[in-house]
Amino acid sequence: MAKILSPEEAVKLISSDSSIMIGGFGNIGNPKKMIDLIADTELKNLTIIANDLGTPNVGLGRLVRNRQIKQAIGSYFTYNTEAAELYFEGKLNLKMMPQGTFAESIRAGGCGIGGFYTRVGVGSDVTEGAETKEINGRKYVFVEPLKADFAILRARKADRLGNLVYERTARNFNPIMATAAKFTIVEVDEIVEPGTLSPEEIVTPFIYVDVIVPVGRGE
Amino acid sequence: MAKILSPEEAVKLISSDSSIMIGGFGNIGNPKKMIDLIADTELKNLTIIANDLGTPNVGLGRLVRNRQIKQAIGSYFTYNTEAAELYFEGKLNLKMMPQGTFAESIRAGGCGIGGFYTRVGVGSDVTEGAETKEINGRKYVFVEPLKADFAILRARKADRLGNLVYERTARNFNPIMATAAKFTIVEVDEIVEPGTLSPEEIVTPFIYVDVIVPVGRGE
Amino acid sequence: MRQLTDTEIRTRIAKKVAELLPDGGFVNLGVGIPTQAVNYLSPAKKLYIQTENGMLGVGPAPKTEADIVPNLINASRQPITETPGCCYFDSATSFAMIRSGRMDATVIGAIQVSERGDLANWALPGKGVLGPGGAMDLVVGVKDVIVATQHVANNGKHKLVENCTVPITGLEVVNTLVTEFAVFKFINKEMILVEHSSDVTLDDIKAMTSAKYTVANDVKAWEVD
Amino acid sequence: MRQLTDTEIRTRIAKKVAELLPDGGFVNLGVGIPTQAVNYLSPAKKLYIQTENGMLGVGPAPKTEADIVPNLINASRQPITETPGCCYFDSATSFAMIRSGRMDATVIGAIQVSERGDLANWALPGKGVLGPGGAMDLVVGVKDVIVATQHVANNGKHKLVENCTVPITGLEVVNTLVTEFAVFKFINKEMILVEHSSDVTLDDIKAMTSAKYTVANDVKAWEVD
Repeated sequence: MAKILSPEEAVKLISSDSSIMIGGFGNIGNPKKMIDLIADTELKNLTIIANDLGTPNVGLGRLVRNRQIKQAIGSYFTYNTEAAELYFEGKLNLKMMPQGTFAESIRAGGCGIGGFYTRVGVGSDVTEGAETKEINGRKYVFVEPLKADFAILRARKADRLGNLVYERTARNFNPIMATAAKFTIVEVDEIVEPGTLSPEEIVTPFIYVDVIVPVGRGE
Repeated sequence: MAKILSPEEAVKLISSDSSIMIGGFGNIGNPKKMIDLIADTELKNLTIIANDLGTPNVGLGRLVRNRQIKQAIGSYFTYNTEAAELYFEGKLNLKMMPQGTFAESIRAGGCGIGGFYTRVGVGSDVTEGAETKEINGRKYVFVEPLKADFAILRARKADRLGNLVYERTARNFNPIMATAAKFTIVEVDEIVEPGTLSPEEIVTPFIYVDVIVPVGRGE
Repeated sequence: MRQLTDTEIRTRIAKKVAELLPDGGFVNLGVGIPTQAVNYLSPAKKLYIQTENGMLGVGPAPKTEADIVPNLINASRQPITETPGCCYFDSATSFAMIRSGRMDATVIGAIQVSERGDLANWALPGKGVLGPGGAMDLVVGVKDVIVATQHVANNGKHKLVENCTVPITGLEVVNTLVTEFAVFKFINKEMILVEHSSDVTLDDIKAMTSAKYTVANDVKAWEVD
Repeated sequence: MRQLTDTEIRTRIAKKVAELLPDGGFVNLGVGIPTQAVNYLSPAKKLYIQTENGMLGVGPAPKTEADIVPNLINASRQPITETPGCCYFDSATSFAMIRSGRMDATVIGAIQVSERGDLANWALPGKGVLGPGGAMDLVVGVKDVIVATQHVANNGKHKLVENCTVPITGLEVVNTLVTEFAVFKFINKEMILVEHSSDVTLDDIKAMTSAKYTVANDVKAWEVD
């Protein structure tokens, strides 16, 4: 059963030098409040696992500006031009993955799979150095599972147990990241009673959720 | 967009010597009507990919009795004592997999993954001969993706496009099998208009569904 | 040490398992004794039960015909009910959960357990058990693999052995082993006796156990009738 | 062969792409010309549009501020709308769909295309493009990879080349290549000219294409203004 904490209480659980998965795609489905609170702390040396890094000084862009990030692993950082500058100056370590491979490796990390083979990215820079295997006459690359110390996510509603539902394309990376971290913190619009959400529509079962942080719709 | 056919029309699409995934777990979530119709045909040499083989002469047990099955791939055939007898007499080829590995290999087959590594079954008879790999000091076995010519499934409702929702534990293997076959036929209780099912609760998007077969609730 | 009836054995094991299951834990229960354990839970203890055919939040068996819920069974093919906050998922997602490391305990039976914690529970050669079902997945994925088994087989053969001689379910996977007479823990590949029932001596246990084990310094005796 | 404006080039390509997209097809559209193609679809043609951030059944952009739907964008971060029968899924499920082999077409841009169908479209060295997004997944998973690109770069450099010299998105992945002057198909690693616009000759195309290709026996000319 999940604990219900305020954003201020929840941010105290995070420590420097940890790896953190952050849900969201293009500022939709991001845990905005928690990201802002992390930006207000002295937390540093973070490994951020997220599809993108927001835009300059917005969302995860604040953590870029503050130089709180040791490495970012994701699929498309282009919208953050500040991250690009730091990267080309050798001041920010970025690992870029094909988006589907990134998603699948998070899923693998969350479900005890030791790694998988994909044809995506074969022959490209982003799979350089990866182990390869020929399967049915075609070349595949090996991808390792991705895991993290924390997942910080955003959902539409949680019930008091911690079951989650999302809204439209704000679902994106949140459900898979919930499974792949040692400790999962979820910002939600609203908390409801168990039994209120239909058992058929719950997307993230509460076994994956450690802390719920109510922040209000749109915040 | 899926075609709507009667069970009798749908069964004519199946051919001998083909591989068929069949949804269901312990006679819940099985396409009962379609299985019975296949049992009434001369179809033979079938590779059946299903969690279990029903019970003697019931469900997939009818295909066992009729000797229509060349090989069955699944996880737990014990409830069909006839299948056991044929197996021990060398008259039925059974491939037994750990249930989670079976499910994951079907998912892999449906999502273009070339195979994956799991620790499940290491050292046991069911992974004998499998390629192994040491990952972080632990032994894993390689599992190939599973695909099929046909998937024959059962769902609670379809909309006219072919989007599917399931009911309770009748969901089981149906959604993953829908993705892993070249041609997917789904028996449903009911067909509704597109837009009737909530976009958040659709479990199988209609891209995976070729034919819907309305058979009525409980049939 | 008097002869126990089959019911006494099962009840004793079920009670001890109930005691070991963690409050608020996510557990998966195999057929037989494991399911029975739920009947002996202290009222203060809440479990969240997963069934591998695709549900978290399993409720008790329906009390009457009228309480039967359509399309709702557990992995033992028995009708079950819902609890508030339960949810459904497909089989790949269910085993993703089982292998996730988030499940606290699974309780399963055994044909043999070796002194390194190897488990054999799915097939007796020639006995018609065709397929492991979810057992191999559960013993690899779940934090506390609790084996619940009679100490010695009805034919007198030892079940707690040096090496398993029947097909293996998993190697070095057992964390806790509960019999009608003893509780063992497996820590760093070592088998350790941590509890025994008050009606047997340490020598009695030694006599019915072929597996090599050590006795914990603080080994406890639990009172039985 | 007169000089075309940027708008004329884009419109011509978008119209040709619209013509090539299959009726009833499941398609994923990249930023720019691909999205524009939808505006030129014949009214009889129905497409089901997938966006890799987790939706099948994408509707048109909202017409007014009031039509904006909360938490609903496409992969280009533009607001979109719902269609009846649309549905949502997470990113792993979305790319599972993309790699499933069930998607009929994806339309994407190119920096370079090689004569074997290699595509380079994600990074120009030093240009600040940080990450491939979903492009590498789309070109591997989808049945018909339609590249929509200007035939020659604005600086006069050829884009249809023998070998790509900028970072690769995928090797031997392009199925169809549409420019303002030509349509090529890649079949068995061979690049074949199947159509050209009526305002250019075969020699004109040869002059602006470094890639080696063959001309289909039934090569067609399409009427342009």
